[in-house]
Amino acid sequence: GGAGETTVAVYAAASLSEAFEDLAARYEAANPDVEVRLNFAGSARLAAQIGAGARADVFASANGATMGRVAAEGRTAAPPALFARNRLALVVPAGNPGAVTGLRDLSDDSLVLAVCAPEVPCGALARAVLADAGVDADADTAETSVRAVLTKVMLGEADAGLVYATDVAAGGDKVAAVPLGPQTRFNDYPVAAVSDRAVAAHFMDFVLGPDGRRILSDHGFGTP
Amino acid sequence: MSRRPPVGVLAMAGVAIGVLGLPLVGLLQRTPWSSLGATLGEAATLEALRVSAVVSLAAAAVSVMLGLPLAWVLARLPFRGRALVRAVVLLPMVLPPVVGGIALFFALGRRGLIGRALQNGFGVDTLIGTTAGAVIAAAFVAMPFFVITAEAGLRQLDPRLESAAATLGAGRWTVLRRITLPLLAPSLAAGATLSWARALGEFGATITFAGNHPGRTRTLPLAIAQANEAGQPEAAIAMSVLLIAVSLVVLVGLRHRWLAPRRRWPEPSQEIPSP
Amino acid sequence: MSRRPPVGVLAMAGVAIGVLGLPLVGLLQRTPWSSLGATLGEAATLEALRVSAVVSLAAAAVSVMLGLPLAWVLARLPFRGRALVRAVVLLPMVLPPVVGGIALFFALGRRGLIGRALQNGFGVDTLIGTTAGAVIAAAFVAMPFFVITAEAGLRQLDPRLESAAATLGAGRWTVLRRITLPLLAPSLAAGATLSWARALGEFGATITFAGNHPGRTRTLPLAIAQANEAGQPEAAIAMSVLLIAVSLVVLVGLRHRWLAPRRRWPEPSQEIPSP
Amino acid sequence: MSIHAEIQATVGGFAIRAAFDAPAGTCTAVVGPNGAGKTTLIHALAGLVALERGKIVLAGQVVDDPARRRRVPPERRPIALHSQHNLLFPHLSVADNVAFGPRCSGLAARAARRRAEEWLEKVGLAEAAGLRPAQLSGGQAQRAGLARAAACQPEVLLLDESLAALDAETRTDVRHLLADLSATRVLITHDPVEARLLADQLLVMETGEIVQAGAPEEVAANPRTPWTAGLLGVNLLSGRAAGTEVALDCGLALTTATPMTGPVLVAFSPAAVTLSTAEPHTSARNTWEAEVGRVQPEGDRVKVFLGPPAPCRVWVTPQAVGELGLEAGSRCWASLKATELTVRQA
Amino acid sequence: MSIHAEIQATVGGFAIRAAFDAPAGTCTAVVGPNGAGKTTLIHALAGLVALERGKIVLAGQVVDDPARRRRVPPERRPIALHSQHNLLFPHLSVADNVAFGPRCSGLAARAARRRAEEWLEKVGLAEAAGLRPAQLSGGQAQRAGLARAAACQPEVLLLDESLAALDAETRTDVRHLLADLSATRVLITHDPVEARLLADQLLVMETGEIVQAGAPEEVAANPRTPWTAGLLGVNLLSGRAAGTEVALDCGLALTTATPMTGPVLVAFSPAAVTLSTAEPHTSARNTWEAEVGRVQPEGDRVKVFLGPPAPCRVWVTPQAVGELGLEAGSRCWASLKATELTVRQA
Ligand SMILES: Nc1ncnc2c1ncn2[C@@H]1O[C@H](COP(=O)(O)OP(=O)(O)OP(=O)(O)O)[C@@H](O)[C@H]1O
Ligand SMILES: Nc1ncnc2c1ncn2[C@@H]1O[C@H](COP(=O)(O)OP(=O)(O)OP(=O)(O)O)[C@@H](O)[C@H]1O
Ligand SMILES: [Mg+2]
Ligand SMILES: [Mg+2]
Repeated sequence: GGAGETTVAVYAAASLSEAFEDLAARYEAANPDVEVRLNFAGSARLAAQIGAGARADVFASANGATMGRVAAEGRTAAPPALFARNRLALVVPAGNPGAVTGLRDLSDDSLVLAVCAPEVPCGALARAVLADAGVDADADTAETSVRAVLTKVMLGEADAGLVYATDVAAGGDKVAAVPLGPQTRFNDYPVAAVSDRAVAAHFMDFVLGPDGRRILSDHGFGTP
Repeated sequence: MSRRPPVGVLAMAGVAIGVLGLPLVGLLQRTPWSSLGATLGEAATLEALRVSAVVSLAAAAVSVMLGLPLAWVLARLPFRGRALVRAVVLLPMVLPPVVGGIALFFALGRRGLIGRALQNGFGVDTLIGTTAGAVIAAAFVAMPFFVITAEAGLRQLDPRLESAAATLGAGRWTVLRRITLPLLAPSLAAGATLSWARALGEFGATITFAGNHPGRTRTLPLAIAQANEAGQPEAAIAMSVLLIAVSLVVLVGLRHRWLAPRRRWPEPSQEIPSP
Repeated sequence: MSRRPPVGVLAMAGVAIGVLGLPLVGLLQRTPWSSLGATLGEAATLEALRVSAVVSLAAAAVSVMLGLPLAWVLARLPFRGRALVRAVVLLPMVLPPVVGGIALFFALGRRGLIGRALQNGFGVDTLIGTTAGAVIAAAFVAMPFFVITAEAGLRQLDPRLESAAATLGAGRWTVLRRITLPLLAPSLAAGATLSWARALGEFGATITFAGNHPGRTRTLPLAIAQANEAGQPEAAIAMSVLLIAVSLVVLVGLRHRWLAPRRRWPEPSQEIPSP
Repeated sequence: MSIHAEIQATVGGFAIRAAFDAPAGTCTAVVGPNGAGKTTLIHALAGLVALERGKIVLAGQVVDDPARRRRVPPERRPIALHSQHNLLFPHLSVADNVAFGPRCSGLAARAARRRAEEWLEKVGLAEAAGLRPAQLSGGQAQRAGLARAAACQPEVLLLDESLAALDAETRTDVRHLLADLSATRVLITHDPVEARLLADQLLVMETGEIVQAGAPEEVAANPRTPWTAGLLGVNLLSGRAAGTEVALDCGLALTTATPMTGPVLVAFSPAAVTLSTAEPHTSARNTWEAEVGRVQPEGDRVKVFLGPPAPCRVWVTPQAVGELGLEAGSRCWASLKATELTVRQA
Repeated sequence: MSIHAEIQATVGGFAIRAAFDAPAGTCTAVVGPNGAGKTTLIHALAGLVALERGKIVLAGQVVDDPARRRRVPPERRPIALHSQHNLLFPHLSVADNVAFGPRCSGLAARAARRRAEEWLEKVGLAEAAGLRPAQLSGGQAQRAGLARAAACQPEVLLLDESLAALDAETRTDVRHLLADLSATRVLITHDPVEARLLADQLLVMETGEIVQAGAPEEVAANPRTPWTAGLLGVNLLSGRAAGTEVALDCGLALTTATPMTGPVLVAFSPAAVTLSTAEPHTSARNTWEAEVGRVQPEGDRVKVFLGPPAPCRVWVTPQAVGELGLEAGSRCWASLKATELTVRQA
């Protein structure tokens, strides 16, 4: 917008990058005098940067715990709000070489299975879903990022992976999703203003508002 | 003493080249050549390339400027705790880059050891999102390579040559300029190349300490990682190929003797060809 | 020619030590010493330490075993394309580690260049989650350091000494064992140390190519990154301190001359103390 | 072990071309100006420089013959070399340096060590056994290098200016040490006395070629180039002979005892020339007046350089210098008996 | 520029202790066995080895005085040094090596280059100007190193065995070059002829100390140690004098012309001894029978080593060797005039 008389620094989790690039573009179109500066990285990294005094205005985390820590340190200007919801998906490489038909098959030790580490949200979600289904799956790798799981499946190096539903599209025709049926567990994404500048609250309202919801749902996110 | 090397040696060298080279061949083979042009033509890619060039060159320059005196002190000044300092110099290599980034916060962040000094003295509020921060992060991980290489070179130098220069009337700086540095040139070039290459590939410390800001701190590795995260593996690979191509051009372009000490003896094979 | 160095040099060296050392000091200062014991006592931490030790040592060993012949070929065997091979050897340094991991898949993965050969020949289905995979990933990024350092050392060697040994009746292997390698020892030690340190700190290629499997591929850097992602920065810092401590012990413990060429001349300062 | 060598080789653009034979157990001295190719020659013998053509045969065994693609590597030639640069191994003690060759020949560590100590003793370096090469003085390093080569007890020992840095006393001792070796020796030296004392055969090298070879006295008596003549102290002038008259290129005419025709070399000893202040009237057939150049005392005699018409050197006693008032720039008469002249076709 | 030096210094555990004066423009030769500390001495003069005590004064200016913490660094001393090891800069061409000193003294590149070319010409290396040091032969490298030091046109020139690798002819030329320099020169040499020809003053060093100093002829006439005597060719025996009778330690009694008492050194020239097969009956006061050791031709004379009772060297003519049938193991009579003996308090 314009020469960028005002800027708003938005720190967003890497898995939100496509959605937030769209959000930023739309926001700049609606507010020509504001320039959105995006910084994408893992939630924990962003939290560390904010903790170290980065000039961030808005923080969108993929991880409630991380946001909780930032809030606990008193770095948020307003209470966090949940703005997006994600479901778990089971993906297999195109052609499904491991002949995976559902969660049950994941207990097969000869399968190369990639999931997230239990300490990160997608891992916690995966573990809970597997437990609910009563499946005792031994993962070959516990990734710290969902995209790392997806990468391994896309390359055919893993026979199956548990990722977020929003990631399936990113796999294009290299991966196929195996239907999981109705789910009761989700991961919800919080967003918070971390500066008390008016533009921070304004951008946050935009994300939570109807335009924001539509863009997020275009990218596969649900509403919490 | 240069005869055809034993077959075993050649075989092992071949395996080594395979280990190092095959992944690159694989990368090239899977490169989406059709969409390559599009990705590389994108403004964002070119911007990342520019940031990478600036940051890696600046980091290499900082490494040389600060690293050379440090190497000199380590090689030539006997002092207590020299072994400790030398080990500390190596530590950034050992530290996972993320931890390196966090450690940089502890030192230079607003609440870091000299954060307040930076703020008051230089008006530096935060290094996050600044190219300076990216350069510092890259230099932090890249400098050790230069220091180690330059120190080894300095130690290998025959100090009698420097003494000889002094007896011919050369002062300290003349000796440095006309004898020490030229004789050291191969080591310096090798060290600078190593640290440049390390800075060019640097990812973890940069994204942690300086953030991922397009046009300022988003270098090619950050752009690659983000493309990968954003589900655009083709773009990631295309940019990797770009990175490789740039590196190859630079590395091959540097006269190859720069990467290795200048010959002081005739190439052995000239004297003793294999029968 | 060793007199007290100019103040400028000392100052610059000081800045360099600051850049490299301050972050470590910051890290130590912020270390949660009270909970340190608890974190370090955890079985998972010790397991990660063990995996780190195994993987880094194995990677360093592979680097030396394969890297030495390669260095020898690069230094002594004139052939076309030598500059290209030397540049390719450097590329793993430039590649962002994640891309390095992906490239390794392209070479050694199930659908990689020699993946089928591995599968049929060695029954290797996948390297994900295997220590072998972690070693390969670490060696891939660590070997260049050894090769570059060893090659520089080899080039700096006076080949006339090897010829002299031959005229005294020493065969090829005797020359290698009793002259070349001992004279090269400082470079070899430095190169091995550099590549060990690089392997110890390796993260990206390992987690991408070999995955993060406790007890098999989860090295300390992976455990640190995971703790960090999981919102346990204290645990991450505690483990980083452990990594630093281990490295320091090893690096200081190595006789410091190993990191630098053995003296062939009297320590200069003995001859010319400052006035 | 006899040596038969026909060598053509090139280092860095400089070519040598030399052939010689050395019977087993003899000593061959190689002399010649700096840069003549002496070091290159013995490097070729040792196998450090490859032949382009020719061959090297040791006791009937061909060790180098590029035409037949035969080439025994240095370590399998029964040869040891002491380099002009010593090239001691910096990481080994002096004793270990000297024991290196014996160890390579298969001797056990202890026996090799004993052999090393013997040789160090012989070259007067017993006390330095434990030192590193960097701790030796120049002459000590040279002795260590020499001991290292000799301790191999090779059939052929190549010595490149091995006595140059030794003090005068040690040099004499080592010279006798070398004279007593049974190995076939080839030694490079710039010291004519050393060459004459040690050598059974003298090779004179200039610009890559052997310009003269023979027993030292023979070469001294019949030097074929001015360099050789100068080295061995003989005066050598060129001219054209017609019967017993030789018109020297410098203008002077000399009478000789040997009738010849065409271009010749005339050689005469510096001691054969008599100087006087007035024109002499003796039986000497050749007399001329000359200007005195340098007057240079050497040991117990004085070398006088005469200028034109016939530049030459003359040895006189210090007394004569005083009595005749010889000094640079003065004039004197030289006389030379025809029988003192050696004349050879050029 | 005059030199006044009182030097105490240590390198790697070896201590030297030496004091001497050299008037401006003179040449001082330092001789002594290998490892005596000669190189260390001139390194101290050049400032490469620190003094522990003593001082070095050049033309009245103190350049080194540890007691007053004064120490002029090597580059600001008006001294140039040619090292025993040449130490040419491997990355510079021969011409650039030689031009290095002139450049440091502030000469413009072009002028320095000209100066370098002049000196290369003087040492006969004009054609090698463009080569790298690694492409030179041993003697060529030594000439380049010498030219490099001389091209500094220093007030004091230190030369460490600078002629050792030169061929005989070049050596004579360079000797004259050195003799003509106006710099105060200190040169280390193992060549007694060189020392005698070049030096105004001779310093004899042994085990770190100057054991004798003086004009060469003076030292030759009165050598104070067997090494010096040996170097200069004089025989030296020790004993106790009582009047004109000296009881040598070896058992023999000699008559001298100089009455003395107590421990003495007796010196005599090898030429002063006459040998014969039967007991001689001449005016010579001292005669003894001895066994012949080595018989060693040297140039136009032969050196005969006599064994007990009085080990000494004798010069005779080759004819005498033949006539007397001198060979190792034979016996002969030696006679020596009392007036030929020099006796000094030990
Ligand atoms: N760096 C060193 N460490 C130990 N000893 C040394 C060192 N440098 C010299 N020395 C010893 O000092 C002594 C004197 O050495 P110096 O080089 O002065 O002898 P020199 O008189 O020049 O002998 P040469 O005639 O052989 O050149 C030698 O015995 C040598 O072993
Ligand atoms: N590597 C090289 N590159 C170029 N020229 C060389 C090389 N090595 C030797 N030469 C040339 O070859 C010639 C002969 O050298 P060599 O060492 O055989 O001489 P030398 O007779 O031993 O002389 P010196 O008496 O000075 O030791 C020299 O003119 C030298 O310049
Ligand atoms: Mg030579
Ligand atoms: Mg010396």
